[in-house]
Amino acid sequence: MAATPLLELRGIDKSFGPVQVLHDVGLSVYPGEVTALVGDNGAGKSTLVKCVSGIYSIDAGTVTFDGREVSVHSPRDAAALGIEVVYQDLALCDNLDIVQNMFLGREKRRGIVLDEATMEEMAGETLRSLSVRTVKSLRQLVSSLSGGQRQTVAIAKAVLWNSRVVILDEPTAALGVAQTAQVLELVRRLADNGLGVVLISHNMNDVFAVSDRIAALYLGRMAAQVKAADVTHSQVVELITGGRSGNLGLPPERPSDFIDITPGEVKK
Amino acid sequence: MAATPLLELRGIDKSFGPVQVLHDVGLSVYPGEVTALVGDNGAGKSTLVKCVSGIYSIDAGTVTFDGREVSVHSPRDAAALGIEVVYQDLALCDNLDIVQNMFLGREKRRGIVLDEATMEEMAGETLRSLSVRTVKSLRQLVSSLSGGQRQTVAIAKAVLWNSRVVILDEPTAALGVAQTAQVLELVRRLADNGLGVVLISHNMNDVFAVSDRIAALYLGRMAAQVKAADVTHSQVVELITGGRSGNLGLPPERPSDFIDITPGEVKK
Amino acid sequence: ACGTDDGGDTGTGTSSSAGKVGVILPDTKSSARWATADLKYLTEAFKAAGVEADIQNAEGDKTRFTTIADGMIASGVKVLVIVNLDSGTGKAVLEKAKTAGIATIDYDRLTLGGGANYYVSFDNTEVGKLQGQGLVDCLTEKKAAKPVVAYLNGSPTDNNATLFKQGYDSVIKPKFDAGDYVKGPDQDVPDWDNAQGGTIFEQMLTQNKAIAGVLAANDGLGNAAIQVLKRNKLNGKVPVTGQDATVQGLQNILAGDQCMTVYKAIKKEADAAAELAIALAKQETPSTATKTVVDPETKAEVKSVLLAPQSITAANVKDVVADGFVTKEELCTADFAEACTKAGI
Amino acid sequence: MTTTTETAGGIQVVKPTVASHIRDYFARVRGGDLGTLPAVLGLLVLVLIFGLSRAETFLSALNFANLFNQSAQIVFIAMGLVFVLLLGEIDLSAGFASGVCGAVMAILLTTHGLPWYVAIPAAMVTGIVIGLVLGVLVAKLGIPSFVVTLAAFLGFQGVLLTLLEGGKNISITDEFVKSLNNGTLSVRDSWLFAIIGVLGFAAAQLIRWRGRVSRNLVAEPLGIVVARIAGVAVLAFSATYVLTLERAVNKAITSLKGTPIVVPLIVVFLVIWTFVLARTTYGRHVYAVGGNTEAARRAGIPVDRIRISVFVICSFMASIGGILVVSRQSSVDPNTGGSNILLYSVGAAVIGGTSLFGGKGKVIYAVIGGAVIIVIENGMTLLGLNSGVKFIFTGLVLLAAASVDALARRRASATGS
Amino acid sequence: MTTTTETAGGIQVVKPTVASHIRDYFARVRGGDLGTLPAVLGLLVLVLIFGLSRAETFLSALNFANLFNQSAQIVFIAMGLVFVLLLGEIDLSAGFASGVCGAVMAILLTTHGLPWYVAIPAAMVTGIVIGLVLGVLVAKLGIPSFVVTLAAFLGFQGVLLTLLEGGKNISITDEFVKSLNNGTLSVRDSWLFAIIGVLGFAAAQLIRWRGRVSRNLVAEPLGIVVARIAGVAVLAFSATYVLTLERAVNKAITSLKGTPIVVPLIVVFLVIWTFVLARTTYGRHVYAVGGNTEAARRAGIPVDRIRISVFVICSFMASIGGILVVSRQSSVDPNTGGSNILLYSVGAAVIGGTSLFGGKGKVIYAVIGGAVIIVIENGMTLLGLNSGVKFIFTGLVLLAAASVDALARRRASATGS
Ligand SMILES: Nc1ncnc2c1ncn2[C@@H]1O[C@H](COP(=O)(O)OP(=O)(O)OP(=O)(O)O)[C@@H](O)[C@H]1O
Ligand SMILES: Nc1ncnc2c1ncn2[C@@H]1O[C@H](COP(=O)(O)OP(=O)(O)OP(=O)(O)O)[C@@H](O)[C@H]1O
Ligand SMILES: [Mg+2]
Ligand SMILES: [Mg+2]
Repeated sequence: MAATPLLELRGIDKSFGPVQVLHDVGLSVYPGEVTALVGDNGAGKSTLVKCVSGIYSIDAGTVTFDGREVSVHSPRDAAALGIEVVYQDLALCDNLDIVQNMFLGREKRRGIVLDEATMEEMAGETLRSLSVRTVKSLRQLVSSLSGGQRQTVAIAKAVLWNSRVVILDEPTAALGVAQTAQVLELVRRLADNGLGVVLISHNMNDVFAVSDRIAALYLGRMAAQVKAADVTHSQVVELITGGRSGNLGLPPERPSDFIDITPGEVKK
Repeated sequence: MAATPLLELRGIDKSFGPVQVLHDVGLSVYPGEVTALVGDNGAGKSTLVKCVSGIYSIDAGTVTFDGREVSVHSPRDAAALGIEVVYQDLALCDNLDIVQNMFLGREKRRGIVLDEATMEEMAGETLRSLSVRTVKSLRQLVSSLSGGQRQTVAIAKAVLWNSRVVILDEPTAALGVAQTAQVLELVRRLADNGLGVVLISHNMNDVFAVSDRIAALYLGRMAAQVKAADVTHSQVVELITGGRSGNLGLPPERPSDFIDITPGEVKK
Repeated sequence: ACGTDDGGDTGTGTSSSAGKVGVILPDTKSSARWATADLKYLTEAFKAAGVEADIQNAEGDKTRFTTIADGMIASGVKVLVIVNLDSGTGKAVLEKAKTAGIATIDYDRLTLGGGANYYVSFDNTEVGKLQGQGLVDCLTEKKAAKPVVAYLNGSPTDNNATLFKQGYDSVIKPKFDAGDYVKGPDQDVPDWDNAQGGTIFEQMLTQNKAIAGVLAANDGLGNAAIQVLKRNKLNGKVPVTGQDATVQGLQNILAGDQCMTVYKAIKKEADAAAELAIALAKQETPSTATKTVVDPETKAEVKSVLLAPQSITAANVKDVVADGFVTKEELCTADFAEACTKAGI
Repeated sequence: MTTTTETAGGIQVVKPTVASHIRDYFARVRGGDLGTLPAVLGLLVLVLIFGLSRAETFLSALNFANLFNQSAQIVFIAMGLVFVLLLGEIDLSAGFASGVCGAVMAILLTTHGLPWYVAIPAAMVTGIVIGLVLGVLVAKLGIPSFVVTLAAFLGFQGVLLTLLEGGKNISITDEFVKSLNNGTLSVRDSWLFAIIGVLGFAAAQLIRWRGRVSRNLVAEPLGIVVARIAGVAVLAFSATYVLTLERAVNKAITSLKGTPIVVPLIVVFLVIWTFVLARTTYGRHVYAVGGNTEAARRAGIPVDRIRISVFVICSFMASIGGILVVSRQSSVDPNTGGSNILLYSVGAAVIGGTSLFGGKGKVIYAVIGGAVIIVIENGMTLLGLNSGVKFIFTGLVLLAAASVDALARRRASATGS
Repeated sequence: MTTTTETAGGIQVVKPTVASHIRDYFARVRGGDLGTLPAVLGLLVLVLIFGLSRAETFLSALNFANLFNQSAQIVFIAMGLVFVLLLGEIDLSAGFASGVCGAVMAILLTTHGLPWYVAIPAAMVTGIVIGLVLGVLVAKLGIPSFVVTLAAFLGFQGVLLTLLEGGKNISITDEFVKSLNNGTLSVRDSWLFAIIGVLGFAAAQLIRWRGRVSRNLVAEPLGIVVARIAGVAVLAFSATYVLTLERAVNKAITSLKGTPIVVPLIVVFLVIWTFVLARTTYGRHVYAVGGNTEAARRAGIPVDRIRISVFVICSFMASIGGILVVSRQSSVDPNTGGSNILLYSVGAAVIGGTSLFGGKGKVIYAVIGGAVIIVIENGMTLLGLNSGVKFIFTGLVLLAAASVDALARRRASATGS
C-alpha cells in the first residue's frame, strides 16, 4: 500500500457553542484503500466529514491533502481538491429532477446552453450501474423518490466525477439487498482505481467486506485506527461501544475534562 | 396465534398522477405478531404505510381495523384508531427540542399549562431504554442531532403511547450496533404485549430475527405474505428482487398492463 | 438628565427674546408645493427674522404627524404651525399644544373644532370654484355643445380633494342639472398617483369617447390626462384643468394642452404665517390677522389671514413668473421658448 | 472542577454553576445563538446616536413617555403578526384591518352614540371576524396568504372609505377611549404596577426553578435566576422612576407624570401571548406547524385550525392597535392603518428576530423590534431634516440597526449551528 | 396497447403516443400538477366577467392594446421579482427603485439635455448598481432581505424626493422615450413580428424534439409538439389581427393601429429570461439555491454570488419598468413606483404560481399574473364605481381569480404530490 496518506487530519477540534463534539481527532486516508470510519450514534462521524468538506469550520487542527497543508473553507474548496462527499442527510434539491441533481454544480454545457441530452445519457448509465430499478423516469423530481432511490441518486452524483477522495456517510443505510451489493462493489472499485475512499457504516459485515483500514470514533475522540486484517469483528464493536478493546483504543483513565454522559447502563 | 387480523388491507391502489405505485395490494397484520414488510427500493413500502396512516388518500381498496371497515383520512384518524407510525422520512420539527418532539400532539398538561417536568422525565426514561448515548441534553433541538439520534427520537415518539398497531419504516437504518439490538428487542416486546407490529427493513438478519410473518412487495404488487418459519433467507431475497421464488409469489406470466421498467441487467 | 426647560440660550441679540417655532407640513404627494415652495419660503422668512424654526413634513402619515408634534412640543417650541392631515389628528395636536401653553396657527387648512389661535389660508373650496369656472370658460370658448365633462378627482383619502371637489361641483353641477353639460365619468385617484391617474383617465376615455372636458384636480393629474389625450391626438381639443401652477402645468398651458391652473401665491401665504408666528414667538400680539373665519363645528370665530387664489390661463402665465414663483429659465426651455415669447414672458 | 449529577432517564449531566452558565452563554453567543441580544444591541446603538445628537430632547422624560404611546399601534400589530409569521404566512391586511376596527369603534361611539364598553368589544369582534374569514380562505381554500391578504388589503381600504362615507374624518370625544393611549396612571399606581409586575415575574421564575430542582431535572443555577430577576427589577423601577418625573412642557399650566396607560396594556398582552406560546399546548402546536407542517400533521395536530387561529389572533391584535391609534389621534380617517404601518409592523417582528419562513419567533421580539422602529421614527423627527433626506436617513439608520444584528449573528452559519 | 422502448441507461419506458400523452396530462391535472393552467383559467373568468358587463368597451381593440401599455411597469418588475422570489427572498424596494431609475433618466434627458441613448443606459446602470448594493447587503452581511429592502424602500423614496427637489414633476419630451410605451409598430412590422416570433418558437420546439429523438431519449410525441406550435400561432396571429384593427378614439382625427411597441419588449425579455432560467447553468443554480440552499452550497454553487445576481436582475428589470412608466406618463413625480405597484408586482408573480418560499416559479408566471392584475385594474375602472366600492370589488375579484387557482390546485395535497 502507499506510504503517504492522501488526506490526513491532525488534531481536529470542533465545538458547537458550548458543546465540544470533536476532540483532537486524527485520521489518515491512503490512496487505493478503503478506510472505514465507525462509531456509535452521535460519536461525531458526520461532523468530522463536514469539517473535511468545508461545511463546518474547524476550531483547531490541520488538514493535509497530498502532502500540502490546505484550508478548506467551503465545499467548493473541497471539490477543487478532488474530495467528493455523499452526506448522510442527502442534501438534494427537491425541486429539481434526478438528472439535474446529479449534475448540480457541474452541468455539461454546449456553448452557454445546458446539454441536457448528454447529461441524461450519463445519468442513465450511472444509475444503471447502481442497479436502480423502479425509477419511472430520469426526469422525475427527487421529492417524489423513495428513500433508497434518493440515496442512490446522491451516491451516483458523487461518483460521476474524477475525484481523488470519496467520502460516503452511511451510503447503504436505505438501500435494498441488491443495491447495497452494487454500492459496496463500487466502493471497492473506486479504491482499486487508486482513489482514497472513506466509508462510514454501522454494518460490520459491510465494513469488513470492503475496507482495508478501520478508524473508530468514540465520543468525539479517535479511539483507534487499525488495519482491518488485524482486528476481529467483536474487537471493533468493543471499540465503538467502549472506546477501547484490550490494548487498543483510548487510555483507560479518563481525561480530566471529559464528562461521561452515557445513560446509566440498561440491564440486559 | 390470533385468528383475525387486527389490521387488514385489501385491494389497495394508489397512483401519483399518471404513475401507479400500488396495484391491488393486500396485507394482514395480526395482534401479537411482527409482520415484516420487505421489498426492493421503490417497491412501494413507504407509500403503503402512508396510505394506512392517512397521509395519502387511497384510490381504491378497503382498510379493515379490528373487524370494522374504516376510512382513514388523516394521521389524526389513524392515531385515534391506535395506529402509530415511525416514518422513513422522520418528520421531526427541527425547531423544537427532543422532549417537545416526542410529545408533539399529545402534550402532558397540568390545567392549561404544559407539564414540562413530567414530559422531560418520561422522555428521559424512554431514551434510556433505547440505549441512547451522547445526547447532551433532552432540551437539545433535534436539528442539531446526529442521524441516529434523530431516528431514535422518532422511534421513542411512536412507542410512548398505548397504541394497538405500530408500524416502523426502516427504523434501524441509521442506528449503531447496540441501538439496533435495543430497537429489535423493543419490537419483539411490543408484539409480545399483544400489539400488531409492522417492521419494514432491508436487513434480512433483522427481519428473520424478530418477525413472525413476512410480506414481500414487488413493483407495487404484493408478491407473497408468508410465515417467517416457512421460508428461507434466500427465498425472501428472490421474492424481493424477482417477485417470485419457486411456487411462491406473483404468477410467472406478466399481467398485460404491466410494464417492466427494470434497467437492463448489469453483468456481474 | 434633562430637567431644564430653558433652551440654554445665552445670546443677547434680538432673537434671544423669541422662542422656537415648529411647523408641520402635511405631505409631499397631494401637491408639490409643500416640499418645494412652503418649506423654502417659511425657512427664508424665519431666518430673516432670526427666529429659530423647526419645519417638518409628515409625509401624509397621521401617526408621523402626531409623532412630529410630540417631538416639537417636547423640544419646547413656543409656537406651533400646522397644516393638518385631517381635523381629528389636527385637533388632538392642537389640544396637546394648548395644554402645553403653546400658541397655535392653522396654516392653509382649518382644523375643525381645533380652536387654533390663528388661521392663515387660501380657501380650498375657492380653489375648486376657480377650477370649475376655468373649465366652463374654456368650454365656452371652444363653443362645445353639451360637452361631456369628466372628473379626475384627488385622493379619496385626502380631505382637500373633497374640498376641491365641493368647489368645482358648485360651479359645474348646476350645468349638469340644467342639461347644458353631460356628466361623464367621475373617479378618484388614490394617493394622487399620477401613473394611476393616467390609467384611470385612459379607461374613462375608452369608456366614453365623447369626453370634451376634464376637470383634473391638480397639474400632475392634468398632465396625466393630457398624455392620454395626446396619444389620441385630442390634446388641445379637450380642455383640462389643474392646480398649483407647477412648471409642468404652466408649460402645458403654454403649449395649449391645458386650459388653466390655479396659482396660490404661496410666498404670500408663507410670509403671512411666518409673520404671525414670529410675532407670537416674541410674545407680541400680531396685527395682521384682521379677518375672521367661523369654525363650522364650534361656531367660534378664528382670527384669520385669508388670501385669494388666482386662476392662471395662457394670458396671465407671466404673472406667475413675475411673482418669482417659477423662474423663466425653468419654464421657457427650448421647447417652450416660442410660446413664452408669445405669452409675453 | 465540574460535578456531575444524574437527571431524567439517568443521563449524567454536569451540574451547572453560575460560572459555567456564564461561560456557556458566551460560548453560545460566539456560536451565533443570540436570541434578542442583537436587536437589543441595535436599540442601544440607536439610543446612543440620537441621545448624543439631541440629548436634551431625545433623552427627556417627555420623549421617553411619548415613545410608548407612539409605538402602541405598531407593537400591537407586530405582536399579532408574530403568530402569522410563526406559521410562515403573512398578513398584508393587518394595517387596514386595524383601521377598519378603529373606524367601527369610532362610528359606534359617535354616530350611534353607544358607550365605550359596547364600542370597544364591537371593534374587537370585528377583528376576530376578519381573522376568521382570512384564516378560512387560507386554510380551507388553500389560497396563498399573500394573495388573500393582498385582496383584503385592498378590500379593507374600500371598507374604510365606505364606512367613512368617502373620506370624512370622524372625531371621537369619549374620554375613556381617549385616555387609553393618552392618559397616564397616577404616580402611586405607576409604582404599584411596577412592583406587582416585578413580584409576579420573580414568583414565576422561582416557582419554575423550584419545580425543576425538586424533580431532579437540569435547572439553571439559582444565582442566574436571581440575577435575571434583579435585572428586570432594575429596568422596571428605573423606567418607572423616569416616567413619574414631572414632564409637562409648561409646568405652570399643567402637570404630567406617571406611566402611560398603554404600558400596562402592552405588558399584559406581552405576558399573555408569551405564556400562550411558551407554556400551552396551543403555542407548542403553532411552533410545530411553523417548523414542519407535515410533521405536525403526522403528529395529529389540526393544522387547519391552527392556521385559522393565528389569523384570528393577528386581526384581533390589529383591532386593539386600531383602537389605540384612534384613541391617540382622537379621530379616524380613511388612511388610518395605511401608509407604512404594515411594513413597519412586519419589519418590527423581523428585526426582533422572527423568521419569515416560520417556526422561529417570540412575542417579545415584536416589542423590541417595534421599539427599534419607533426610536428611529421618533429620533429622526427630532433631527429636523427635510423630507427627502429624512427618508434616506431613516432607511440608513434602519439598515445600521439591522447590521448590528446581522454581524452579531454572522458566525452562526460559519460554525454551522 | 403500449409499446416500450429503451432509453438512456437502458431503462425501458413506454413510448408515449399522442393519446397516452393527453391521458397523462389529465391524470397530472387530476393529481394537482397544473402549471399555469389555474392562472390562465382565472384570467379567462375575469375576461368573461368584464366582457359581459362592459362588452363594447372592455372587449374593444383599443382597450386590448391599452392593457399591454398599462401592464408594462408591473410586468417588468414582476419578471425581475420572480428571480428574487425563486431564492425565497423579497424585494420591497423594487417599486421605488423603478421610480428612481425613471427619474434618473428624466433628469438626464431634461435638466442635462442628454440624448436618450445616454439617459436610458444610465437608468439601467442605476438599476444594476441598486441591485448590487441590495444583493451585497443581503448575501454578504446576512441581513434579512425583508429588512434591507424595507430600508431601501424608505431610502429610495427619499432619493426620489431629493432628485425631484422635493416633489416637482419633471416632464420629458424626448420622442424616442415617449414612443417606447406609447408608440405602435406599423401594421407590416406587427405581422412581421408575429410571424418571426411564431417561426422562432416552432424552430426551437422542433430542434429540441429532434435532438432528443435522435439520441433515443424519451420525447413528447410529434403530434403534441405540433399542436403546441399551432396553439401559439393561433394566439399570436389572432392577437396581432385585433391589434392591427383601427382603434383610434376619433377616427376622423388620427389613425391608431399596430402592435404596441411594449409587446415585443415584453416578449423579448420573457424569452431571454425564460431561456436563462431553463437552459443555462446560471438558471439551474438559481433553482437549486432556492430549492435547498444547503444542497446547492454542498454542490459547490457560489450561493452568495447567485444571491447578489438575482437582486441585480430584479433592480435591472425594475429600471426598465421605471423607464416604461415614465415613457407612458411622459413625466415623473415623487410617487412614481410608489402606491400599490410593489404589492401588485409581487402579487402578479405569486398569482402566476411563484412560491414565496423559493425554488418554484417561471418568468411566464409573472406575465400571466401581471395580466390578471391589470385586467382587474382595467376592468374595475371601466365600471365607474366610487372609490370605496371599487377597492372592495378589486379585492373581491382578486380573491375570486385566486380561488379558481386554489380550487384547481386543491387536490394536489390530497393526493400527496
Ligand atoms: N449543530 C449542532 N449543534 C450542537 N450539537 C451538534 C450539532 N451537530 C451535531 N451535534 C452533536 O454532535 C454529536 C455528533 O454528531 P454527528 O452527526 O457527527 O454523529 P454521527 O457520528 O454522525 O452519528 P450517527 O451515526 O448517528 O450519524 C451528536 O451528539 C450531536 O448531537
Ligand atoms: N409523490 C410521488 N409522485 C410520484 N411517484 C412517487 C411519489 N412518491 C413515491 N413515488 C414512487 O413510488 C414508488 C414507491 O415509493 P416508496 O417510497 O413507497 O418506495 P419504498 O418501497 O419505500 O422504497 P425504499 O425502500 O427505497 O424506501 C417509487 O418508485 C417512487 O418513485
Ligand atoms: Mg452521522
Ligand atoms: Mg421507503
